[in-house]
Amino acid sequence: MALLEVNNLALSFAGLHVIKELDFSIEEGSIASLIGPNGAGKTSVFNCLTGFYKPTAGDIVFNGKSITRRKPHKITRQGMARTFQNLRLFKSMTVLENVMSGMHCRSSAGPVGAIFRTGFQQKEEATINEFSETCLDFVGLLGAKDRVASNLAYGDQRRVEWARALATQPKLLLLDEPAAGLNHDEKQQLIELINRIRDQLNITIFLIEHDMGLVMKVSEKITVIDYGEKIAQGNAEEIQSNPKVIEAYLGKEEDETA
Amino acid sequence: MKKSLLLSSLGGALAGLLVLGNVATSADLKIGIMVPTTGSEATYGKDMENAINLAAAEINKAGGVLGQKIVTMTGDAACDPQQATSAASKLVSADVTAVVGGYCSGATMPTMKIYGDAGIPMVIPAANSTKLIDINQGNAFQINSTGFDQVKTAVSLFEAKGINKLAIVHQGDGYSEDLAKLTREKWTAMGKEVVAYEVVNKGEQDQSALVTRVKSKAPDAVFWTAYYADGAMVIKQLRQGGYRNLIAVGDGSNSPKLLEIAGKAAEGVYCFSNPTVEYLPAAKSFHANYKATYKQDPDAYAALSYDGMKLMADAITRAGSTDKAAIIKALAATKEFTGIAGPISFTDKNTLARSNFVILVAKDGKWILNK
Amino acid sequence: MSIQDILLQQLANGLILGSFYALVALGYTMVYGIIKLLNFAHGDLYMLGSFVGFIILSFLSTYIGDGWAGILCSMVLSMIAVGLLGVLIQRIAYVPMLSAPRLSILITALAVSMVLYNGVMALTDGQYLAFPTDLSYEGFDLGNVFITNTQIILVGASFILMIVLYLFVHKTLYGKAMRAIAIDQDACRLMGINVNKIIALTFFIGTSLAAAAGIMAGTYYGSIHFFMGFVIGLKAFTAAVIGGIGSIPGAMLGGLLLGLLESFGTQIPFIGTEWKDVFSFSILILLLVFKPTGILGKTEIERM
Amino acid sequence: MVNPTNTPSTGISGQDNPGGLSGWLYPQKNRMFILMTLAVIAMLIPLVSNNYGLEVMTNVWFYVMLCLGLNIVVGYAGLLDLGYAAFFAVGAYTTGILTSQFGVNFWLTIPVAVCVSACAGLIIGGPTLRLRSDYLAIVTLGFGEIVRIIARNLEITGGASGLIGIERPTIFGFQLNQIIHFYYVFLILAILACFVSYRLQHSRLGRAWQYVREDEDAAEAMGINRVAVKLYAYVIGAIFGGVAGCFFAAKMTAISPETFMFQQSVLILLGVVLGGMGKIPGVIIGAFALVLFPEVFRGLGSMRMLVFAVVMLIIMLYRPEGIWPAKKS
Repeated sequence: MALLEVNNLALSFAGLHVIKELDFSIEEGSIASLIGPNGAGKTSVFNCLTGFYKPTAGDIVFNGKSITRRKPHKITRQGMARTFQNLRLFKSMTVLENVMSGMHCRSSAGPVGAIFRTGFQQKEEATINEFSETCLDFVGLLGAKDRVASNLAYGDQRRVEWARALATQPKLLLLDEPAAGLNHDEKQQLIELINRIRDQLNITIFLIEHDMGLVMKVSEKITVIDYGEKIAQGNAEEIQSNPKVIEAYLGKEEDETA
Repeated sequence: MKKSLLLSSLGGALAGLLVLGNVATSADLKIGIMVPTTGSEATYGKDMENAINLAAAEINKAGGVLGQKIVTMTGDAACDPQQATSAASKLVSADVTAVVGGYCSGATMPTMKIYGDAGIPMVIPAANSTKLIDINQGNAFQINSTGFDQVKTAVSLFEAKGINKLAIVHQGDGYSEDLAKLTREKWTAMGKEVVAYEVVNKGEQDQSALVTRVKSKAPDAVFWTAYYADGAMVIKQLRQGGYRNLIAVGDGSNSPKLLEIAGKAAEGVYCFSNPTVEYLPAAKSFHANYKATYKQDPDAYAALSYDGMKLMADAITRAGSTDKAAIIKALAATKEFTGIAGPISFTDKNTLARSNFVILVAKDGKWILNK
Repeated sequence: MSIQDILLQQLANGLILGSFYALVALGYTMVYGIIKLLNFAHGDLYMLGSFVGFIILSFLSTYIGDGWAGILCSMVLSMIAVGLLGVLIQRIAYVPMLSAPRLSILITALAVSMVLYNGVMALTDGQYLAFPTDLSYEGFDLGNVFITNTQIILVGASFILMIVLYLFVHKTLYGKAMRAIAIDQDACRLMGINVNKIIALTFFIGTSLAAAAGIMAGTYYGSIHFFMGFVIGLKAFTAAVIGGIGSIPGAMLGGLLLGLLESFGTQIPFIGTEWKDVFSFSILILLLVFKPTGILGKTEIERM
Repeated sequence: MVNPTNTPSTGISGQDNPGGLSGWLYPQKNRMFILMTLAVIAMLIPLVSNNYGLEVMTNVWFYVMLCLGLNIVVGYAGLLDLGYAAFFAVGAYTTGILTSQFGVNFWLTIPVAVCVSACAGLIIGGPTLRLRSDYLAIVTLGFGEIVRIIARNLEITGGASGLIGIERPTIFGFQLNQIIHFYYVFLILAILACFVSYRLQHSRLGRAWQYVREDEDAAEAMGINRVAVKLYAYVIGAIFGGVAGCFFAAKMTAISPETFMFQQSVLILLGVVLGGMGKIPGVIIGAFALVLFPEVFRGLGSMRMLVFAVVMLIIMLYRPEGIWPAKKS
């Protein structure tokens, strides 16, 4: 059974159709990608999946349950985590505190617990700490846990965002252009990390990416959209030889030179 | 190093604070003045302070009280209950023998408890909400006629003018609401009609809604129970809106400013007033002295404030000591003390036995005594 | 007075109140539209407008009298002076804050408002000042309904100002630049538009409209004081929201609508004058909750 | 005072250990020492102070509580609340009405006031917390005015004159009626407020406030229900204000709508901003400045608020984090 199923998804605002009748699905345990030229609507798809945009029509089924029109925090709680295209760390907080945010939806102590420091609350705090450190360790940043997030190098900040997403204990991890701004070595580490997350943590991965080399290397299934419409789907080889895809990308280049 | 700096600066701040409360520790007779010297009512407050200080200076010139010189100390009530309590505590802490003051009723109320608990005799020259009577612990004496007296004066004017339908407008503060309520009670008890009972917000410029409402009820008279500043705007807009019948204002509106702001709209407006200096034959020399000392004319509560200080000095002399309880007793026993604003005696509730309200009327941009 | 009379009278009252609201609301909406800043100090600039007008008129009245000519002169001068002050405030207080968190900008705007408000309070000792003009009450007496010439002139003047503004924004290059900046500042910069200059111009126009309203209010109501800007600032903001914040016709419409709404609202028997502000604030809150985009505002991407 | 503005930023080259004053202030051991010293000084003040000093200091503790309450909303959750005096009013009037008109024991009115102010927080917060922050500021301002006008217009609240003759509370048969009694009551309240603020700040909820304040979208993507988290801030802040209001009513014995004007809300906000939003010691310093400044510089008269306003503007422009040094560079 597919972990995520998107049927007839459509999104429009102010009369502009950003996504049109999009269908695709992601198998549990796979690494899938969504590609398309600039402005094709990829991030909008992510925003619909994670509840940031309210789709105009269509249905999103995640882990057997419809999550269409659910609020973002509920979707996260159901096991879908995301990273952002432009880093969205809590800049003035420490790396560890950043990662702890992911544990919020897996814990429950309220104000009363906080004021009286009940046994339950203390135990929960310890768990939050411990698991967050585990996540940081997984991405190799445990040593930097007490540093302020904005003081880290760009590549490290990206990894903090990953650790934060992992701390939500997701089933599906959505990565919005994870390789943007990374150098060659960092990209290699990224590929390795993506594979480790899938293999060791058994988390399904869905990513948007511009770096075709990386996409082709990691993805098992690729969906291509242009102007909000699906134009192709398949594995790396199929996509690379698909005339529609080539046209879409070349067309884009024309636009750029124009 | 830094630690000691931090602590010492904290300590310094505290020490400064504590010293503040301990100014003036001579053998003089210390009298507290509690008036608003900051805030929106500061002009009145400073005027009262001036008048009280003038009285004190005159008393000192004549040899003081029981051989002691009077030293005054002002606490700023700012017309705000919180600041007033702190001002009252300041005066009590400075160990004043008595207090003259109280302008805003709302700010005076919470201080009554502080003075009452300390047993300090108090003469209130201006604040006159009837609620002050209920919480008086017996140590405070109001020498401004209370709302009850003003209502009596107002009603007598309305009756004389053959008014039947009355509209009352107040400003949503303790003083003007109190006066408005008392007037309504009295007027309806007389079997007459209050056709409109309205509130305006302080400082609000547009009163068209009020004007239309009042006009639609076609009252024979409109009674504005609040202060001059907003009163002027209300009068102006009532006239602009085509209201032609009688308008009367309470003592809070007794100010030349009202006439200045309202312009010709104010012609013929009646005003109930406590006796102000220009209408008091006995106050001629006071007026001259005040003007000579402070280079300005005394305002509405100057005469009463001056009387307040004089009365207090008189009571202390009669008590023969600076014992607070004795002074209170002497104050209560005051019989026809001749102040420049009229004779003072007290009822058993420590309010003025005889009303001293007068009626003024605006003519050619000036208030004149209504005959 | 019959019901019809009351309604007619309140229509007239509502129009004049509404045109003051509209003039002040325009400044809110223009500034908000262009840099997304809620200028808390805007109501105080209205207040300042009338004080500057007061000073100029007191000075001018010995030369050209305190009639309409004097009022017009002082209005123009005060609009320029206060408009420049608006630009100065923007330069000193708002420009350094543009990249700061929203909370900081809001508090800064509040602080500016407090400085102006308390500054005038300190200067005037908290006193009400009589505006140095005393216009006649002549006008039309339609039975029980009374409309003065002053009212007609003031409503006319504010409509003229609004029409001029509308034409400026829609027909001139500067106006086009303003609208473009509201949509995308960076793109405008790339297109060679002097963004800072246009923002300053927006502040100037918005502020001078508030100043114009301030002088008109001084003329009409006859007295001015340091806190006259607080309530009208709030009401004008409400008006801007009713119309759809960021929309210029919206602010005009919202202003008039709120003026009329208040005027009629206060005549409802059980809502006395004492509940008037509760009435308008409730409208504001309900509106913000249920239709934050207002009547003419653009809808944004619907977020969950 | 020690001036921390000159302390250079020490965050260069990835070093996060702040030096200077903030470096000294933050280690646990030093902090405990300061706290204990300050608490002892506060306890001993009545031995050396006269009533006026006590009155002023009581006012300081009172504002510490109010400012800490507002700090939860503004400092922790990053929501601008311009109507905080409304919650304070709700508490004061609840106690005022229940004791003076229904003869309820003062101590019983506190839980009622907690419930009522929490409800008020829910009522205004619930529907409006989704709004943009600037809209929220205006809504809270409007709410503050509505509460004050209602208090002014109703019979049960005593109208414009307010309520008088509110009973002073007794505890084990001992009546609190001297300023020294109230000094200790308010000192204890202030200490409690600090304690609760501290515990909340360093908890799951406290972190959630900070996440939402820094980046709402990212916080939501991390599974944080931003509306619920903000609502918590709102309601807890309201309770602080409400409880402070109860004791205020008991101390003053008379309350009137004038105390709960917009200026009051601004004053409390000023205290929060002055010392440093979100920092407990900063807010305490802010409250001190708020109360002591006007007492010490009474000569300034009507310039007082102007000076406050200018200081607030300067702080926002040049040191938005407030007087108290930041913990992290």
